[in-house]
Amino acid sequence: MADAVFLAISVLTIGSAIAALELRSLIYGSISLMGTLGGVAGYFLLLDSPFVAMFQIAVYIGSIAVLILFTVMLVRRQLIFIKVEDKRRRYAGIGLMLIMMMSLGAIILSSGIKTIQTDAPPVDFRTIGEDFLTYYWPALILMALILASSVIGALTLARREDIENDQRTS
Amino acid sequence: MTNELVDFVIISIALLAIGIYGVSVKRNAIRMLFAIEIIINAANLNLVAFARYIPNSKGQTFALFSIAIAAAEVAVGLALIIVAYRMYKNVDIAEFRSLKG
Amino acid sequence: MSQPESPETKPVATAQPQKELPQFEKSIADKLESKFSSRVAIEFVKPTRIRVKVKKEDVLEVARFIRDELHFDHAESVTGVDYPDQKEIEVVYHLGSYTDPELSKQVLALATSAPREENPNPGNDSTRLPSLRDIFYSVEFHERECFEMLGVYFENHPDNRRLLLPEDWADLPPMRKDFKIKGR
Amino acid sequence: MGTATGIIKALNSGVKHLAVKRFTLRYPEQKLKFVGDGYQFDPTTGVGIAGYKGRHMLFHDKCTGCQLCAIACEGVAEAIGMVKVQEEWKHNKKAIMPQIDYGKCVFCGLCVDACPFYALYMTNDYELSSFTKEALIYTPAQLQVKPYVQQDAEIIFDARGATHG
Amino acid sequence: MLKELLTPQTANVFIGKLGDILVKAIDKPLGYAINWGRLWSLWPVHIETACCSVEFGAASSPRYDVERFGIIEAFGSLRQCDLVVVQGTITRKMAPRLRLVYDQMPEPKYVIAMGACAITGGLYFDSYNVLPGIDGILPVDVYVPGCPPRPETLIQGCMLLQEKIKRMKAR
Amino acid sequence: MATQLPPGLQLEKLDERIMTLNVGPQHPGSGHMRLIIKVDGDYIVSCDPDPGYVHRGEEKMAEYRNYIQNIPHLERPVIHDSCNILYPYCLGVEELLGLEVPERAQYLRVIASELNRCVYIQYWLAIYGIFLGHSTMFMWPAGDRELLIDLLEKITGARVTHAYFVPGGIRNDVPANFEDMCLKRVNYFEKRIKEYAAIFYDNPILISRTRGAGVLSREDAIRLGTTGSTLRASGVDFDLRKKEPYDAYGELDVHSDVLKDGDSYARSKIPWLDMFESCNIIRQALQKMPKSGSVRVKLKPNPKGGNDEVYKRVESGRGSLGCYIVSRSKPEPYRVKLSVGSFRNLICMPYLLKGEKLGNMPAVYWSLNYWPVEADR
Amino acid sequence: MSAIAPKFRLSYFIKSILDNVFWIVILFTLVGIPVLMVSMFYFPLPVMNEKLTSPYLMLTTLADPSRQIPLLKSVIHSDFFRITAFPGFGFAALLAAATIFIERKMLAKLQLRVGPFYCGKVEGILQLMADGLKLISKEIIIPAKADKPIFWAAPVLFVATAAAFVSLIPVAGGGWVVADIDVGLLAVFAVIGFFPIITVLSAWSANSKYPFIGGIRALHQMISFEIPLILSVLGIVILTGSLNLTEIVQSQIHYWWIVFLPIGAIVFFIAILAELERIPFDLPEAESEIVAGWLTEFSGMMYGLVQLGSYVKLYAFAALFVVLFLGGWNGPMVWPPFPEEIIKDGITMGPITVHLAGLPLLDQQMINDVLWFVIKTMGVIFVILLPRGVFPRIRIDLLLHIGWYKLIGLSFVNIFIALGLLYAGVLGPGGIL
Amino acid sequence: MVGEYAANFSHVLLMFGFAIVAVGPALLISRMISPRKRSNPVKFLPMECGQVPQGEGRTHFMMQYYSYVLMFVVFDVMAIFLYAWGSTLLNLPKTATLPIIAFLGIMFAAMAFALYQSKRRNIW
Ligand code: SF4
Ligand code: SF4
Ligand code: SF4
Repeated sequence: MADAVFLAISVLTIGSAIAALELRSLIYGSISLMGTLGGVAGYFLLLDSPFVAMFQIAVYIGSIAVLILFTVMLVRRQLIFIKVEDKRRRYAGIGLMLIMMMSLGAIILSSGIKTIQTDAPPVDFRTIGEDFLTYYWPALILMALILASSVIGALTLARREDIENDQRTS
Repeated sequence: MTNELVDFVIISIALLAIGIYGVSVKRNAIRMLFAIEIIINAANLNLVAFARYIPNSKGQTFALFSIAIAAAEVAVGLALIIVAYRMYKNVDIAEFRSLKG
Repeated sequence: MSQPESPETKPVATAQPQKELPQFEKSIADKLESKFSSRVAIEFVKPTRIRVKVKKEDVLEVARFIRDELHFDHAESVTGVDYPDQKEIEVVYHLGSYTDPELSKQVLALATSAPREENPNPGNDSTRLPSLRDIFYSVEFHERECFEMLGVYFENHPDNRRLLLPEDWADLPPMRKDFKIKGR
Repeated sequence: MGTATGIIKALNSGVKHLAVKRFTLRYPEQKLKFVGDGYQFDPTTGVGIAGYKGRHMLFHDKCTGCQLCAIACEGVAEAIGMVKVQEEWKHNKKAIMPQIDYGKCVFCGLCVDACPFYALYMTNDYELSSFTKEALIYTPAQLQVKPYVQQDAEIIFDARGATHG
Repeated sequence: MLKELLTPQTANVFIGKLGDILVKAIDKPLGYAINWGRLWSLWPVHIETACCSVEFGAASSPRYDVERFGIIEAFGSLRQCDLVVVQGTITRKMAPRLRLVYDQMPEPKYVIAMGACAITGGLYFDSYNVLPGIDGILPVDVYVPGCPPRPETLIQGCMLLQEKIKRMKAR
Repeated sequence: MATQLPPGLQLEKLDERIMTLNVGPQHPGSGHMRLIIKVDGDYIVSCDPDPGYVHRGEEKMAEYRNYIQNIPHLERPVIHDSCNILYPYCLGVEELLGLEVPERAQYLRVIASELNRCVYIQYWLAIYGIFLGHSTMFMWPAGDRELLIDLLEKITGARVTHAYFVPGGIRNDVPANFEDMCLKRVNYFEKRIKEYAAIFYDNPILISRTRGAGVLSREDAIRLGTTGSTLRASGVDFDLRKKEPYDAYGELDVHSDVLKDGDSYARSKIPWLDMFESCNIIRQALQKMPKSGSVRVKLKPNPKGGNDEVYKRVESGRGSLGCYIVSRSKPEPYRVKLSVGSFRNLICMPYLLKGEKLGNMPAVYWSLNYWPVEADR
Repeated sequence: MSAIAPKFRLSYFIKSILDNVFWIVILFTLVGIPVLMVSMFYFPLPVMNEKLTSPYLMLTTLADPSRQIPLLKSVIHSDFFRITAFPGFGFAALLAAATIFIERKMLAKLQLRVGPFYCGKVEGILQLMADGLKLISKEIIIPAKADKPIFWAAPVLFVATAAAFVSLIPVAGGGWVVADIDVGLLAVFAVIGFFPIITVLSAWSANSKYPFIGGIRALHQMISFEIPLILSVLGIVILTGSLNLTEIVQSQIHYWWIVFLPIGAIVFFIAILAELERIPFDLPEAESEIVAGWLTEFSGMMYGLVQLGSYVKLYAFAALFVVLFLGGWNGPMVWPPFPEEIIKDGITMGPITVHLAGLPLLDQQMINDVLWFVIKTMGVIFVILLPRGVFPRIRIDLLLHIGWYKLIGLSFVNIFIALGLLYAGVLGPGGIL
Repeated sequence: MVGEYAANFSHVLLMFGFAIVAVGPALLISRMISPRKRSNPVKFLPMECGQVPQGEGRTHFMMQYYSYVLMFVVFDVMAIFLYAWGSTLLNLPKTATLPIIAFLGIMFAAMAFALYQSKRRNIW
């Protein structure tokens, strides 16, 4: 059984995840997405990994959510409220979702995962750093490359070429 | 009353399912991005949960990696959306397709 | 206080010609006279001040000559004066010079006049003058002001719009003499 | 490095001024001192006598009701109206005296210049605010009163800055 | 018996009565307190209509320093202000704007007419573009005569306004 | 900068990104006028000044008042520079009526007008400070100008609207210990304005912000017919006190500073340097002034001018200030036109603000030495 | 306008106050005490003198001071007290209020004037109260097309986020912190990340131009300076090997980090100026360009709350600077020790001597710590306030330029200095200091 | 026990909640005691310096500095990653510095490119 905090976080997370996708306004959708991300951070805290939790909040809410909000604000006002989708697709999607939930749930529940229990003390967050720099250092470099290429790619994509330079004195 | 691994896993499955529903149904590029974020979060939750119950730091390490990569992905994704919006004045994927031809 | 009564006369064209005229100013006036002979009227030559009057057809040409040959390079003010008796509105450009140190004292008043309508309809009647904006760039706002204060429309002016008066002003242009302010 | 020194200099200048005396005139307690009793005019020489241009003061024993002040003011602000007074003066046959509306007066002093009989002076009184417009109209009787003012603050300089005292 | 008495309606009535009593008891001191707060914290809106603004600036300069009375100049937005000091001539172009600014300010708000122009039109009594005073468009609380009024006169006007606020109903 | 001025604006293509901002009339960065500014992101695409919120019809009113009664309302456009704005009018009327001003009055006029120039510049500087978000730079100049206002009040009897100059001299003589008082204040004042250097003019943040903002080249400054500090900051040495000395300026040693850059920083520095120059002039004038004598020619009531016209100009706080009077043998002038520096500098505003950053708007706007009330008249 | 009420009389005022007091006493005795009694049966009560207190025993404390003291102590050490009063909200709000007053007076002094003076008789100390009362009694205007829920929530959330930030700051040794977290520093960064979101949301919700531009400016400014802010602290983390703020303070018993890492301190200071939107970085509220920036549409108490939030935030950042660079509460003992007699023999009041066990509610060390902490924080706040009187506002492109080019570079320099100190063996384990 | 750490964090949340509870009523009280006059709709228009507003408040308003927001997302991740390294540095062998130097090198290159791109104002 789970305790009350867990239940509260579950309601928050699942509820705001659904809301993020279903709310009419994109701005409220982004706020709900922030709720989901915060809820997941709460799970991380329950799982004794404060470093990851704080990382999640600082990165996901502190920067990704900001970027999403900002981009949503750039979109025209009418578009924020538009929801284009057809009914059949939607029912199919809900069906797919339910099937996935059922099947995965059945698999997991039958896999003996229920027996896993632990009383071990939580892992110190410093070991994460050690992992990075000793065994997983190629991954670190790879990640640097990914980040670098993403920033380069994003900047190259997002700039606009359609404006002539002479419209503004530089 | 303590939390067990299976609780976390079930939540993670639920998030994954919601995410897949979003990706498959929504036609708004920004909403699809939301759905993808939710899926990534489900994965992270699983990673960290298993890492806690099989005491090991590797799961957290990978969760960090995946969050970082999600950030990179969002940056590129939103840049793409901005470009598309600037071209078509819309954020609807279907519109992109129809306007191209 | 007295009403502005009818017998108004034009400025006395020759202000004390018997006194000896200041040399430098005279030379400028002479230059103008030799170029345009009778088309310009030198109305007076006082120390540091010269006033010439031209017809509205010639004003562009004279102004260009003043700028290029006489080196007056900017307009200090543009004044419209309404003469209901002569049925004309006189517009006076006061021109000065920054570039030529000799001329820095001098102010040349270039006057021209447009016909005056009894029932003005600013912008659509015959009270029109060519705009000097292309020659002296600095007259842009002055001419706009002149337009709304006296109803003189400047042709070729890039934006002859309302400047100072409220947007819903529907009365006569206020600087005309027949626009009476209340109680007087 | 120029930037850093500039910033430090600015900060230093700011901190130094924390020790400079305050310049404030604490108004309701202190009041400024002016030259003389107010602006007057000497018609014989045609030159005014320096002084503050505050609210007017009318000497009933000198005013002849000649209206010159009202005529002078007509082109300025129309603040002066001539009203009947109950008093009887030999030199004031019509028994009219100026009444000044301070809602209109601009304190230019042209009426003082115009009065040929020294009847109109200006005083150092400036505290004229009121709740209503009517209270701003001063009748000849009110104008007769010499304002009581206690004004003695002046600017004083010393090494630590200027202040009022 | 008790159950019958404690229906939601009776409870509502009871609570309402209690609230009334409380409000009445609180009203007066609260009113005094609020008025006290308001009179020491008058924030003038930044609208400069004519030359009197020079003397208004002088009033907030170190020499006269209206901040002593809690009046802070140069406040950004009109949504946070509660005093309109009409600083001089109101022309016909400015009048609708002034009214709009006044309308957009939150209650309670006060008006000081500063300068002869704002009171009666002053020098410009015969000008074609000037309103004869602002009584027609705004309800004025205090008139401050002068052209321009000395900062002292303005401060005196503000003190009169404080006196007036003290006696106003708080709500 | 290109000599060709930017043509009318084609905004249609950009319409979605353009936002229209009203700067004024109720705006902490504007005061008495409105600028209609179109911005694209952080850049100003076009700027359309909309003055006239204080247009009071002074010129029309002047046609209904006689030469003396015109004094109070003609000084109202710039009440903190009221001596200077009356100066050309008085000179003009004197020429029309053929009056000769006594020498002592000439010197006193010079002193009063220089004091008034300092008062004006200090107010201008104060507002410049508040426009740049520097509250101390509002308070210091606004406080220090009170020193001179106090002095002027002792001479003329009013804080700002002095009504001191009249055709034929000045209204009243100065009080007894005037020279002493004046010297002391001017010296202290000079000491005070030197302090502004560290906190304002040498402040690296200010320099980085205003250097290169709104650059007006020498050619453009001449072509646009700018005047005063705007002109002198662009490298044109033109000061009427020097070039066309009026009254006692001929006997005094005037030299005004010129800067080459033509940006906001230079434009804001010129007035500050002017104040030092003014202090110098006042000291010289105090020395050379005749110690006694008449200060006003007696006028007969309701004087009439001839059938003539004059154009007189003086150097005011905002540059050359011309007064054009047409007289038709009446006690009232037929037409009075004030050609004011502010109105002449107004034309720079759309020209300079186009393509600037929004953050530069207050710096450029106020550095043009523009006083809206004067421009509207 | 409102009708003019009868003339103000002091006697009426006093009478109304007495009226109120009467009513309050009546209500308390008739309603309050029974409710208290009843409720005490349901709530767990603290253990006193190794006995579980019963409600009746609790009531005896009203008469016996020696019983009050343990009760007070237990209150002081409860979480509730921490959150509401001492290291938490009350303390921060108090310091924030003091900051506003100091700011106004100091700015006035710098500008050679007086500042608030007449309100509250003595140097205007009640000015803040007057402002607060006025704001709370002012109408709140919600623009017609505004997004109402966000618009209402933004000021409250702003204050709440600032409060959450305060909860991470350790004030004195011995656990005087609301939330003692292992990764405290990271938690600080996580909390800071909420400010730009709230700002930009409130700006968007107002549906007006100036707030929108202001909000976007605020967003750019805050996020640009977050990176230098984060990087400049890394040097300290490298040298202490801890993310816990309390441990970081304890590591500075001998030397403050500002001695070794001055560049980091400068970068951090500039970054907090920008995060706080103080002059010279107050672009989001640049009144001469965009009226009042993102605060333009806030009126009445909403504006007051935003101001409260921003000053609480200012306190929190100043305290963080003290904790990280100025040695937190460390300082020589200046508080005089409590007199021995009081602890041993008790207090003499007239003829009676009362012995109260455990009298000093707070020990000497803790009071000394708090004293030092407050002094240092006030010093830092003073330095944060000072630029307001000295510098003009900067432009946004210059601001971003400073943040991204200068400060990030400098903070990397700082990191390498720290690394060098560590590897050269000057600091760290086995270091010579 | 799983979930020990969460207890500490709950204090932060409690403080957050307490602040809401403490200042929320201020708005309510203000709503209760503030004068509410029925006034014209002009009052609720957006504030626009005394003009009747035209145009929309929320437009497609893109500052020229959007690139900085994009960059922030990436470099914020980098900055916090460095904390994972910094907090463990004392336990690590010295060779462990090398990967982080490579990491920083790559990020510096990316940052240089990004800053160069965002400096070219006229393409944004
Ligand atoms: S001072 Fe001037 S305005 Fe006042 S009453 Fe005299 S003339 Fe009229
Ligand atoms: S005050 Fe002087 S001018 Fe006026 S009516 Fe009396 S005597 Fe005549
Ligand atoms: S009262 Fe005088 S100073 Fe004030 S606005 Fe009118 S004319 Fe100007």
